[in-house]
Amino acid sequence: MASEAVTKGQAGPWADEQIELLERMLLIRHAEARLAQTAKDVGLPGGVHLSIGQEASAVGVCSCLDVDDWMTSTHRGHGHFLAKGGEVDSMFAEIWGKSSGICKGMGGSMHVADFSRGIIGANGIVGGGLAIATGAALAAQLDGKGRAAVCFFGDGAANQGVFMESMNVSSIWKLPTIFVCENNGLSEFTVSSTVTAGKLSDRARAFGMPVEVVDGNDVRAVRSAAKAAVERCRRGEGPSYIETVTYRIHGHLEAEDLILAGGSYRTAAEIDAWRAEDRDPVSRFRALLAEEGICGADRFAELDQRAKEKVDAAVTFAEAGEPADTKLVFELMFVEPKA
Amino acid sequence: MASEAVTKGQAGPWADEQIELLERMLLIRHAEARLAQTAKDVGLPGGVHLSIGQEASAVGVCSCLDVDDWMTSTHRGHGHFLAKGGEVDSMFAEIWGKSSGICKGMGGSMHVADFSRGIIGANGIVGGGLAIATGAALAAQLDGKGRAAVCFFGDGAANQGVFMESMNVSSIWKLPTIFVCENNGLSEFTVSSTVTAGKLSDRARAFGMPVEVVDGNDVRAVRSAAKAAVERCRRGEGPSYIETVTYRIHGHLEAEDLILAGGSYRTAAEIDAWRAEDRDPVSRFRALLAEEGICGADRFAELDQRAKEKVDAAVTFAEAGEPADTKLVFELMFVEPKA
Amino acid sequence: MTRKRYTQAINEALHEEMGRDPKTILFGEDVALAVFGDTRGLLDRFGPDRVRNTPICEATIAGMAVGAAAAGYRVIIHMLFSNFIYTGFDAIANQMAKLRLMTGGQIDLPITVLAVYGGGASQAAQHSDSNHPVLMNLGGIDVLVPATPGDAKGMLKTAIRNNRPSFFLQASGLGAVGGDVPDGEHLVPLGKASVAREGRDVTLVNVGSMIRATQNAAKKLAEAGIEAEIVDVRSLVPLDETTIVESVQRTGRLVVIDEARDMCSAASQIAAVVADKGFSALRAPIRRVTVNNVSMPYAPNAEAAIFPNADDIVRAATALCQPEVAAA
Amino acid sequence: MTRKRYTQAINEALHEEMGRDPKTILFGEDVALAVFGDTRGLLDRFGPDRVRNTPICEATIAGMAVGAAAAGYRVIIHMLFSNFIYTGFDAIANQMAKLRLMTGGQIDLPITVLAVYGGGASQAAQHSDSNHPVLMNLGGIDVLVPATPGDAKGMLKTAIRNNRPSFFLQASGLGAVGGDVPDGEHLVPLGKASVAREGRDVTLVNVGSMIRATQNAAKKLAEAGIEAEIVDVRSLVPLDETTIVESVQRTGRLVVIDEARDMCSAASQIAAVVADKGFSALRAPIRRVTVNNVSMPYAPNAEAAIFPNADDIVRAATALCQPEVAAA
Ligand SMILES: Cc1ncc(C[n+]2csc(CCOP(=O)(O)OP(=O)(O)O)c2C)c(N)n1
Ligand SMILES: Cc1ncc(C[n+]2csc(CCOP(=O)(O)OP(=O)(O)O)c2C)c(N)n1
Ligand SMILES: [Mg+2]
Ligand SMILES: [Mg+2]
Repeated sequence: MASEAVTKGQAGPWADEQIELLERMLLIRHAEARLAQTAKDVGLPGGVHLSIGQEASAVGVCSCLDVDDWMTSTHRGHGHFLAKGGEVDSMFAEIWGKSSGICKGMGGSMHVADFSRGIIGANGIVGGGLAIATGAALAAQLDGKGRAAVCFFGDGAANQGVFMESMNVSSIWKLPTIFVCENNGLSEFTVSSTVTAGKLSDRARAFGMPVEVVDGNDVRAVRSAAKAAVERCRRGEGPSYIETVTYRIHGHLEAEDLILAGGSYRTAAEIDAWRAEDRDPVSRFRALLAEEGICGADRFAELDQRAKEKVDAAVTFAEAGEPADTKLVFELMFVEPKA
Repeated sequence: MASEAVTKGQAGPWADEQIELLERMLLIRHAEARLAQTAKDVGLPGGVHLSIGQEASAVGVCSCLDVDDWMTSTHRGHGHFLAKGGEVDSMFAEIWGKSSGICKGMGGSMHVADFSRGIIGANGIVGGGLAIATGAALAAQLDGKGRAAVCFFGDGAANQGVFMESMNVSSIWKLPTIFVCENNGLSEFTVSSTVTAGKLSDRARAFGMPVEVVDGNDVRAVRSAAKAAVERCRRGEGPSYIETVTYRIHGHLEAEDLILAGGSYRTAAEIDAWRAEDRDPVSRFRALLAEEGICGADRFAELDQRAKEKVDAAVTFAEAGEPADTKLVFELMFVEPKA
Repeated sequence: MTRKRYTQAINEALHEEMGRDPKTILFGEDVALAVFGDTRGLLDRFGPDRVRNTPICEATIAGMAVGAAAAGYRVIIHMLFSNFIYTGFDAIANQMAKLRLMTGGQIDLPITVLAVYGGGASQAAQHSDSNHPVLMNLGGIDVLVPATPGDAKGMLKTAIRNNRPSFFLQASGLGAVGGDVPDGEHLVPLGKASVAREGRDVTLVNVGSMIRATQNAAKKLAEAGIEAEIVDVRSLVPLDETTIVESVQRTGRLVVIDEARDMCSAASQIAAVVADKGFSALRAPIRRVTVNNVSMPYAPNAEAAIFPNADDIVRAATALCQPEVAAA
Repeated sequence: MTRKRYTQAINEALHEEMGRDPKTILFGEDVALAVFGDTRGLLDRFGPDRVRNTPICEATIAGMAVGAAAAGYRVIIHMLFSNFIYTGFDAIANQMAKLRLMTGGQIDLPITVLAVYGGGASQAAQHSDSNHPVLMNLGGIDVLVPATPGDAKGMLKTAIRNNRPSFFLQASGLGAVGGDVPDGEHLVPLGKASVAREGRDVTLVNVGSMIRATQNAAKKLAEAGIEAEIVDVRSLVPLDETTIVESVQRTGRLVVIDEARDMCSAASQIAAVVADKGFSALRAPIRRVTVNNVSMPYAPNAEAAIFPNADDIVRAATALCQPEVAAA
């Protein structure tokens, strides 16, 4: 898209694009807020890790991808899934453990995947997606169709050795891998700066990769960095590293308070600062679009309402689903169930 | 040592030190040449990886270490073992598989270790020593006695993820770890540049570590870089990275020709260039010392002869040893032998 | 005796052993705030030299444990979920398990690795493995699976204090379960199974996490007139073959209950031992109640269907007590 | 039929299968010059897109295999020595073994992993593990241990061609051993054991690398009047329980021979299966000839003492044929 000149304006393709970005962010925000609420009210199976506050990173990057570009995600993967075009219905059904789930209830929150949309999936192993994305990038290179493979990972994951290994292989083979480090300053209950030496971006620079560190709560900034990286992939120019500086508003997982039992790793003031209207990626983008005359209050209310309705419908869909099919486990693992 | 002013001269502490460096390099050279010969003539158990051509790196670094500084090595570890003060007798007995071996015949060439001299040992896993050295550095820090932990590893090992992980931990905790990358341009039968992106030293720089890349065939250059790094360790200033650019003259292992079956990964001309009198670390240092009047032809012949005799004695010692004690395997692994 | 939760028993053992020996250190991811509660309070009490949050880098965590232990420290590391053991597996399988042998015994490796294993809470495949069999096969590493708070405390203290590398595996389903823990210094020897219930008809060998299902099964069996003897194996390496075989000599029948996947499970090992050393006493086939050769699915109903339960055990044991089965 | 060496049979299988399907790719450390000879000639024939030397980074090699397979390629990777599997173990145990289930079957993972296992050549502890048990316990991964050149070729071709992740493990001691390989297209089904020798007195189940010791033992036993039936297991996952149990039903006696450490070995699994499903046929205890729970020492004499050999098998089998043993 960067190659076509898109004229900014209050209507037309540019404005439509902006609205789409906002819609996608709203969907993620409402979906995750609903998950939080459901986890609190009635409980959800397993652990739920929310990316509230990080929507601009997921949407900014994925808005540059085609349906058959590849993407791997993390334990905090709902946003990436929805941003890459995954459906909230089948994601919720998955999290509810239903047969109608995108992974038929076999994976759950930490493993949402949709191969028909290039979504290789979330991953319960910190750093687990790095080498997988690199392998998908190898496949993309061999396909020769200009596909890219995006790998989302956290600042905590950047301390795993596979980060370096995957960057090395991607560089020497000029693979179309895009390493997107979502730097929210936190690794579970540890402040990342206490366990991280130097600047993460310098690690990528050491492999001779183009590097961009952007405000991860500014969806346009993320999108423009991602666009450049995707274009390099399309042209066969090899991997890129993008760091989106952002913050997670919610706990590491929704049951966090129980686990912490009074302990803490951050202050309420810190959370509030990131929650502020002018910092939160959604309200900030909303204000910008209002200011630019692209999306006024009425239009916004309409978009917001539509996102909420989608989420409501997803809950209905998930609740109505059949429980997972137990026999499927054996079928998928090539094993005859024991008598 | 760098803190005391040592006056250069044809006699005195400076000259003694230079002679010692030469002696140590000669011992390694003769020991390994003998291993090559024995492997060819009568065979040795297992695989033997020789560091002929890389002696200056081992000796330059280890000459700066005290007996209770720690050191981990690689599959190519005889030189490091001898440079750190290990005895050629017990090393040969180990390689011969004898009870009198430094590891009682349990480890062999790839696992020579001598804890009484801080030699944690060689390692059959490429990159295996990196985290172990970091752990020893942690112990050294807790001991508070200013000890350092040196980790030798190859340019091939630098592509393993633990390299990054260990540098990260060493940096954040300011551990006295010295990462010594022996860059001989080769990873087994692969030219390292074909599988390595960017400069290895930039990887270390990304962790905010002091970095020095030196001519690894110049023992003085290696020693001076190591000295500075050791002093930083003593002062609690954290880790350092040293890269010694060198070359292995022999094959990856002594049985290489058999394995390659006519294939090759380097030219004879390349080997010859590194074997040249003015590039080979031993002959080059010998010439320098002759030129400086520190070691004339007679003195050299005497040193050379003494090293050879030590090696002869080691062969005698090894050959005379009892075979390994089989029961020891069970004892060391806390297992009752099966009836 | 005081009633305590499993996690609390572990926490006490850690406090006591770190208090006992200043060369005992502990590190791992988030050990300061204690993801599972087991390391709570250690940082405050023993300070940031001896208790350290690490970056996320299991390969280096495990490798550092080897290096620090070889250099004279008594090392405890936390790997969080047992699935993360795989990420650090080279340092475990190639270094920790082998270094003592390879150096001809120049060093001991007093290392204790903590990890939480097992399913039952919809954590899905990457947070639910019961991978003690993988560790058992490595050689040179003790593998401990205590099933009660008392054993957890006593075995952990013994493991930390001895000079062998060991994995202390906590069943995720047992963390909140209470039990009696002896007051004062309490050490449980390793390599000793405990007879948790006596019975003459069939031996149920329990492996770690399955203890409640096993106990419930014994109750149900008793109602049906079958008296089961429960041998709680407690330690898998070293394995107390004697207690197991002796029990089978009394009962003539064996069911082994293990949450691991069946292939090369602890259950299979125990069955193999008895098929050799207890053969003449056997009056019926040896049955294993295990997880099939599959990973844990996420959906609660699917997980429950895979998970071994008391009814599975009852079914297996009951069948063995029917005369026609032995001839089958 | 043509007589070929084991390594050559593997090499042919690789050439044929890569020739057959242009979406088959192969990568690993030094596959160009072929450390073990098995990948020789592939780079020249199929070019640097499809055959690639990687850096030394097993974690990423295994992880890339998962990614490339999920993205539509048929992937072969070489891990060199089986001990290096540990370095890439997370991608194997947490990703390769589980991704198909976790995604609800959205993808197949046609991955074949090559590795050389076992001792016997003084390679010491870090180059001698027989770690098929560790792989068997993961679930979801086929584990193949062919013992002859014919099986090596036929099973490798089948493994590459099917859509399941599998480990094709080559015994280091068998690489130079010759055997008959059928000409033309030769596919051996997985999960089928082969009866390599018929006999009525005792069943010897061979696991991979031990085939020569097992065959020598059978010869020696025959000289002493004991006719051993040899079942060569060939594939461990899937495991052909039927052929094994049927053999024991004929002979009434079982010795399992496996170079793995005993704890949770394939031998223990097979013993457990027979102690369950073949119990009524058993006339004597089940014996395992395995390696103790130790790592391989370096010294040739020490390694030989640890290594299972024909005499160990003969001793075990002979004992089982003595009437007093069954009663012991
Ligand atoms: C291999 C592995 N180690 C540890 C964990 C436990 N864990 C889950 S998330 C997390 C922190 C991840 O931090 P980061 O990568 O920055 O992602 P974020 O949670 O901030 O999005 C940890 C330690 C895990 N899931 N996998
Ligand atoms: C984990 C692991 N992978 C692969 C190997 C096989 N291998 C042994 S040495 C070597 C090359 C090492 O290169 P480098 O680190 O540069 O050391 P050098 O041999 O040049 O001294 C390889 C691939 C191994 N021993 N361990
Ligand atoms: Mg983070
Ligand atoms: Mg090298």
